[in-house]
Amino acid sequence: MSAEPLVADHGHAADEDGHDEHATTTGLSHTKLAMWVFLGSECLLFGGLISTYLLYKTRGNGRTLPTDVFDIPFTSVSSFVLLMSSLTMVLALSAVSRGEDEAGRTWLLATALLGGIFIGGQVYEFTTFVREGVAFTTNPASSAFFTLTGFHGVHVSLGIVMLMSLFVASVKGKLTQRNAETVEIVGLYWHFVDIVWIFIFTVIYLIPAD
Amino acid sequence: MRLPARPLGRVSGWLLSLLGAAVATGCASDAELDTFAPQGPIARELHSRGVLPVFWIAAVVLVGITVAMVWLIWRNRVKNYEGDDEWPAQTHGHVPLEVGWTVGFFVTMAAVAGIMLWSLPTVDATETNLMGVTVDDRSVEWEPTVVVVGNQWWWEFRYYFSDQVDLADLRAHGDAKTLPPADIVTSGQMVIPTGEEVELILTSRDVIHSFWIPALNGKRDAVPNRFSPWKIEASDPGFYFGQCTEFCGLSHSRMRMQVVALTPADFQSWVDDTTQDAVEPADPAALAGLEVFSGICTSCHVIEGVNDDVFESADQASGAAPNLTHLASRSTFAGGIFNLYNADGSLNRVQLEAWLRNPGDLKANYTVPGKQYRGMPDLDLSEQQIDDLVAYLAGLGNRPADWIIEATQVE
Amino acid sequence: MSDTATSEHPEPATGAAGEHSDADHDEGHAHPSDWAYAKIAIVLAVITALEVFTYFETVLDWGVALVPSLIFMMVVKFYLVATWFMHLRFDSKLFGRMFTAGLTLAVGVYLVTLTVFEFWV
Amino acid sequence: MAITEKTPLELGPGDTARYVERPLGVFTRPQGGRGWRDWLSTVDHKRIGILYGASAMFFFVVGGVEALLIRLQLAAPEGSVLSADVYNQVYTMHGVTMVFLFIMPLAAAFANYFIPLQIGARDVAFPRLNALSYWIWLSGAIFLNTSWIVGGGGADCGWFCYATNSGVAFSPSHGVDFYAIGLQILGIASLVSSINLIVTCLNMRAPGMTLMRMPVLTWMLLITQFLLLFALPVITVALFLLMFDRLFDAQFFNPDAGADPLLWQHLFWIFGHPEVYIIILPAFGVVSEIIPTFSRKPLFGYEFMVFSGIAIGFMGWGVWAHHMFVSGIGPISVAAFSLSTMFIAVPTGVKVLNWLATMWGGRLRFTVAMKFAVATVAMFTIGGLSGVTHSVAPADTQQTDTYYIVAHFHYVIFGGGVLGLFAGLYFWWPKVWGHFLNERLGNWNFWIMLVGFNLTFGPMHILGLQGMSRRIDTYARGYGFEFWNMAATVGSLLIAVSVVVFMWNVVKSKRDAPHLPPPGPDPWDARSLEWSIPSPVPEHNFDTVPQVHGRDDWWHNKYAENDEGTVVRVATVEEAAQTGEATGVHLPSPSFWPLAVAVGLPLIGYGLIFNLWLALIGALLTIASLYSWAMEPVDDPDATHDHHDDEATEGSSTEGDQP
Ligand code: HEA
Ligand code: HEA
Ligand code: HEC
Ligand code: CUA
Ligand SMILES: [Cu+2]
Repeated sequence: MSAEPLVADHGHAADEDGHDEHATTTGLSHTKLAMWVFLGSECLLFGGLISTYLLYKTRGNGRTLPTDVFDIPFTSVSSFVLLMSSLTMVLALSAVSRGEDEAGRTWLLATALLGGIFIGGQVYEFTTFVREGVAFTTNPASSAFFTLTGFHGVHVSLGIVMLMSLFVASVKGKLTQRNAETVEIVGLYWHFVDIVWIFIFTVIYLIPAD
Repeated sequence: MRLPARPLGRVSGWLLSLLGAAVATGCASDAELDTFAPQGPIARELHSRGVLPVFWIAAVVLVGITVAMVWLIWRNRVKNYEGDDEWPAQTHGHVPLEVGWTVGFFVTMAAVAGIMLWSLPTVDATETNLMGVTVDDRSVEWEPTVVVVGNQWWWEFRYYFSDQVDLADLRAHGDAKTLPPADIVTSGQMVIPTGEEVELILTSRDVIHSFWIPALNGKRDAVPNRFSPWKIEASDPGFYFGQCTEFCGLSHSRMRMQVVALTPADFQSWVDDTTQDAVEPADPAALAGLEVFSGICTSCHVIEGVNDDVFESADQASGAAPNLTHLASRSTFAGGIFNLYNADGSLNRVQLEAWLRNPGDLKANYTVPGKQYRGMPDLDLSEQQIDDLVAYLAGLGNRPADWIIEATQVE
Repeated sequence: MSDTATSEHPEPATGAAGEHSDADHDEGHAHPSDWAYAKIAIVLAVITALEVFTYFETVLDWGVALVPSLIFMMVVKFYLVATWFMHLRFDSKLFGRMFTAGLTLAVGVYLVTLTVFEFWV
Repeated sequence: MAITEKTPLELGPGDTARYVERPLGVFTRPQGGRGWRDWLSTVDHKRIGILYGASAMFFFVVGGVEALLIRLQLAAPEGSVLSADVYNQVYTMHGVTMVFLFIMPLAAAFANYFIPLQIGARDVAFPRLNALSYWIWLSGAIFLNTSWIVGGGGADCGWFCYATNSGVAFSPSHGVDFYAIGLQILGIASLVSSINLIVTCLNMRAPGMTLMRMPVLTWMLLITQFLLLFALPVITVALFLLMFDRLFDAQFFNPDAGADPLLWQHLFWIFGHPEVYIIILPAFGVVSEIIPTFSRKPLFGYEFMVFSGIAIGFMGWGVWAHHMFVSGIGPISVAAFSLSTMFIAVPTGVKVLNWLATMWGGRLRFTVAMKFAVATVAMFTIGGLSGVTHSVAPADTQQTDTYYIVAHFHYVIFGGGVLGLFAGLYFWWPKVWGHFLNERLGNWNFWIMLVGFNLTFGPMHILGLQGMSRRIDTYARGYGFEFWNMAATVGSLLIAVSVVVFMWNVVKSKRDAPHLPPPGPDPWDARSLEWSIPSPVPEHNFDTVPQVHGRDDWWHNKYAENDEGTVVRVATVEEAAQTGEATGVHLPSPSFWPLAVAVGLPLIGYGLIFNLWLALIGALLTIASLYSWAMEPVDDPDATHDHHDDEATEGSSTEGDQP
């Protein structure tokens, strides 16, 4: 849901000692710390979903299991796409923090695009699964599968929205070297979603069901 | 024979005084579910090894802490502190002390851990205790086992003598709704032989229930899609009360059960009786009752010899209703909450009729037409039909022994 | 963790750029070059290729080594992204601690849960 | 979306001129003032704390009335006050209300109000997110309770709502849908606020306020936030599975399709056990402030208090299956969880003995706050020890799901948590409101509550051991349950009286306040930073951010120990305290958007249950509000009243770190 701290609210109240807005106790930015704290919490969310799927992956109730219809080559390609989006993401950050706005925009767009391809792949995967008899309500395994990958998909989609917002901000000239940190924070979220998929790809797709 | 339940023992005594409550005058004499009155070897060992030692440790700690606290308050209290500006010595801590009590607690808890490990087998380990039982003139070596199935809101007990089942079989079979056919299927009251450890295999057909006969052992949940082991044992013949203890919906409070422990000989004659099909009644009212039963009730209930070979499934969320073949041989009905017989040994017609008139009045249920029922619906029976049915039902099986009927009368 | 709140940033909020001069906290070492990132990505791509390779058992039978090696490759990828792309290598340890706290807790708690469900047998 | 918001990164002196755009939407930006609208847009951590506290007390009465209904129904056998159906709803909503709508938000009130004060900060790290947390929490609380009206009744599945009884087939009313979605909304609120407060504790401490100098209340609250941070996502997962099962026919808990109902239990209790420490640790913190103050000694073994708190928080993650000893998880799992559970008694015992050692050799002043605090320790110990008796798994097979458990958890929750927080109310009331609670009424409140509490829950030990099951709407005559049930009911009425006395005290002490001398900054001769500033606390908290030199810094500003170890006063409170007269302190600007975001969430909830179009409207409202929020500069360029921007730049130059 909207639990993500989308809002980079900032504690001005505390920063008010007249000369240094960013004097925090640890010297670290509030927002970045908040994002890391939040990602720590997300581990337990995805962990729960992944465990649910693992527990249920062979419970088919006599119907087709998700593992029966996996298309590993296809998923490999989309996993690869998502993995590479982490590269473009980090390049976007690096460009923005060097002040190369143009390049930053390109990489942001590339990242969003790669994310979009991944989501497109997921939509395609879901529809073929349903056609092959694995729908959300088919059996515990399929419910768990769609819930897990669906949650991940929603996270990626939120990430795309954030990337596009950054892109628009940059076009409007509001995203400059000075607030590269915003890009970094979105990047952290993006990479996290990527490493979750690294986990899912191995544990859900590659490791054989039994 | 109603076994005198011991009132709560010493422990509740100290609890009382510690909690500052009044003297234990209100303690019941009829505490049928008393957890401090074990009646079988398992429960007794559980009590003396598992429960009492940790209660004693807790009591000692509690007394220690309380005494220390009262003493500290009494000693250091400043009665009139208005205007008092004195400061005591400012001690900040004392590492050896801290280490000391940490170790002290650790050692205490290690003792508690020992208690746990020592008592765990008393409830978990099972022994092989084959027992000779004659079924249909065939004698079998029976490992006393009862399959216990929870339903909203009654218990089913299944006995397998001919084709014995164990936990592994049932786990492989996997489905509580299509259990293998049993020699005896009964509900509400479980009959066991005394002096034998009886293994229970618990499961459920709808929601989670929990099987608990406090006098014979602790409890274990009956979980749908799972088969869990448990065991009970009664030393003496007797009537032992229980209550479903996992919240299971509307009538959870009205889901009870009893264990009837019989001597092995009595148990054998119970088996002899109960493995028989229901006999065709002779009396015309009862025959009319059978008629009604075959028309209306067979959509849910089974009476062996009447509809056991045609029965398909009940209109129930659980897909089951109590097997009524030997209804009259039990002393309670409807989830063990009503007496089937009055204290004088006569049939409790009033409640049985009321039950047939509208079960939901006596025991809250959920029977909205068009949805899956939970509990028995109002069947709109005429008084005539009810009379006939009662006549029929009263003849299903032999009346239980007097002492059982007597022990049943809780109120 | 530094407890002084008085570090003077000439230019606040330059989270990612390499212009942190103060040494009293460990945020903000110079970040790697784009080429370094690209190298990491290449390594990641290669590992992914290896992973996918295991799927085609006809090519090579991994036997019992399959699952451990898949897990190993996964961990390496995970680690590389977290440390390089997410800058845990360069940033304050506190960030890493927050994250690993959640991660270890999640792994621990859910492994125990699956064990209780006799998932491994 | 915040990502377009560059204010926090760019706003510096003189920069404000660039922010000419107005926020989107129909609202004009709230300017701050005195009226009720100001409360809707406030981002001040103190006001948000008060909002949390007041709402929590409201729900205490709601949950308390539910409790009284339970007790009236059970006063005698065959009770007929409530039907079985209503009883099940009432006890479920009692548990849910008390845990999620009373004790957690009351602890949140303390956290919001006092963490910034105790660490010497002007506000929390993200003031608007803080407002968001509160409003989301409130919208979730209201949502949950509207199920009585629009949902066909409250949830009726027990507060842990075990599968499969929670499925549509077995709980056909919408009550459980409201439970699933309502707790989800409450979870978002707590998650956001836990992140906020963690960052606050780590990042906003005053100069010199190292972690090991933080007051123990702040420490315990920080640990609580970490528990929330990691526990909430687990129940989030569980609630999603439940919601998908109920609303979209998923198969997570359908045993007929091969699902395992125990999955819910694990997920619930992985959350649920840390949750009980979420309930108790704030009270431990409160007690750790009050006992030293009124013993006139520093807390004994500060480090051990902190580390045992951490240990409790940590160990709390490895014990959840002690709620499942009889569920059939197998003897090895049972033994393992039984062992892990027991050893939590060690760090908890360390805490208890350190409190006693603090009192040892002290000069104890039994104000009402102190009475509550000491009672907390005593009553919690009883509850903790009955917890130890459950932790012996075989013994627990006789105890679980009986009133013995009900006794245990009310002793720890009420005897520990509620009494502890009441202690806090009496202690900090003058700080928050600028006048004392009446001590005489407070004494009545305390003694009636203590007696009533023991009379209510003490007999439940006996009832449980006599075999009375929990969650039963009636019991038959003849089991021997009559006497003690009646006693418990009488006790619960006494508790109600004590709560009414408390409310009367609130009213009366406010009415009497003008005729009494004000408490001044530091009425109790206390130790931590919040007592160094005026009561009530000025909007900007601290005139100058304090420089901290050690633990109990404020106390050391007043007193020193001479060579013989005798305490001598070095300054009066008036000399040492801040005056609260600083002007031009820069404060975050109020905003309506947190409220608007929060309004959208229950709409999504109703929509999911009744009509997806409504959900769409809710979602649009939430998203639009989030975007508007992001576009709204953190600091309002148009704000003109004091304490804001331009003046801030001037005012602030007079500040600086005065050691
Ligand atoms: C504030 C909340 C709170 C707290 C702090 C605790 C603390 C503890 N709880 Fe409790 N518990 C609940 C709230 C809480 N609990 C609730 C709500 C339930 C029921 C949920 C439900 O089913 O609805 C429950 C249920 C519950 C169960 C499950 C019972 C069942 O359903 O079968 C168990 C089992 O082990 C348990 C154990 C413990 C233990 C060992 C502690 C320990 O942390 C206690 C430690 C404290 C002490 C031991 C006292 C002080 C120590 C000393 C003085 C030192 C010396 C002592 C020794 C050496 C022994 N609790
Ligand atoms: C914070 C947690 C908390 C608190 C404070 C309480 C407080 C109380 N609880 Fe409860 N309780 C739980 C948490 C809590 N409880 C939980 C989690 C369960 C388990 C639920 C489940 O099984 O699912 C439970 C279950 C539970 C049961 C068992 C129900 C059952 O199993 O069937 C009972 C029975 O007596 C009970 C009683 C009480 C009583 C009498 C109080 C009293 O202390 C209440 C005192 C408060 C008042 C009495 C309010 C008084 C105020 C007024 C009346 C003011 C009048 C109004 C005006 C003047 C405006 N509680
Ligand atoms: C739709 C299903 C259904 C029908 C039809 C039905 N019953 Fe029942 N019956 C039940 C269920 C379910 C129970 C268990 C209820 C409980 O204990 O809560 C029950 C319980 C009983 C009991 C108590 C059994 C025991 O072992 O405790 C009797 C007697 C009984 N029914 C008689 C009848 C008679 C006679 C009829 C026909 C006129 C009938 N029932 C029709 C479902 C049904
Ligand atoms: Cu069956 Cu409770
Ligand atoms: Cu617990």
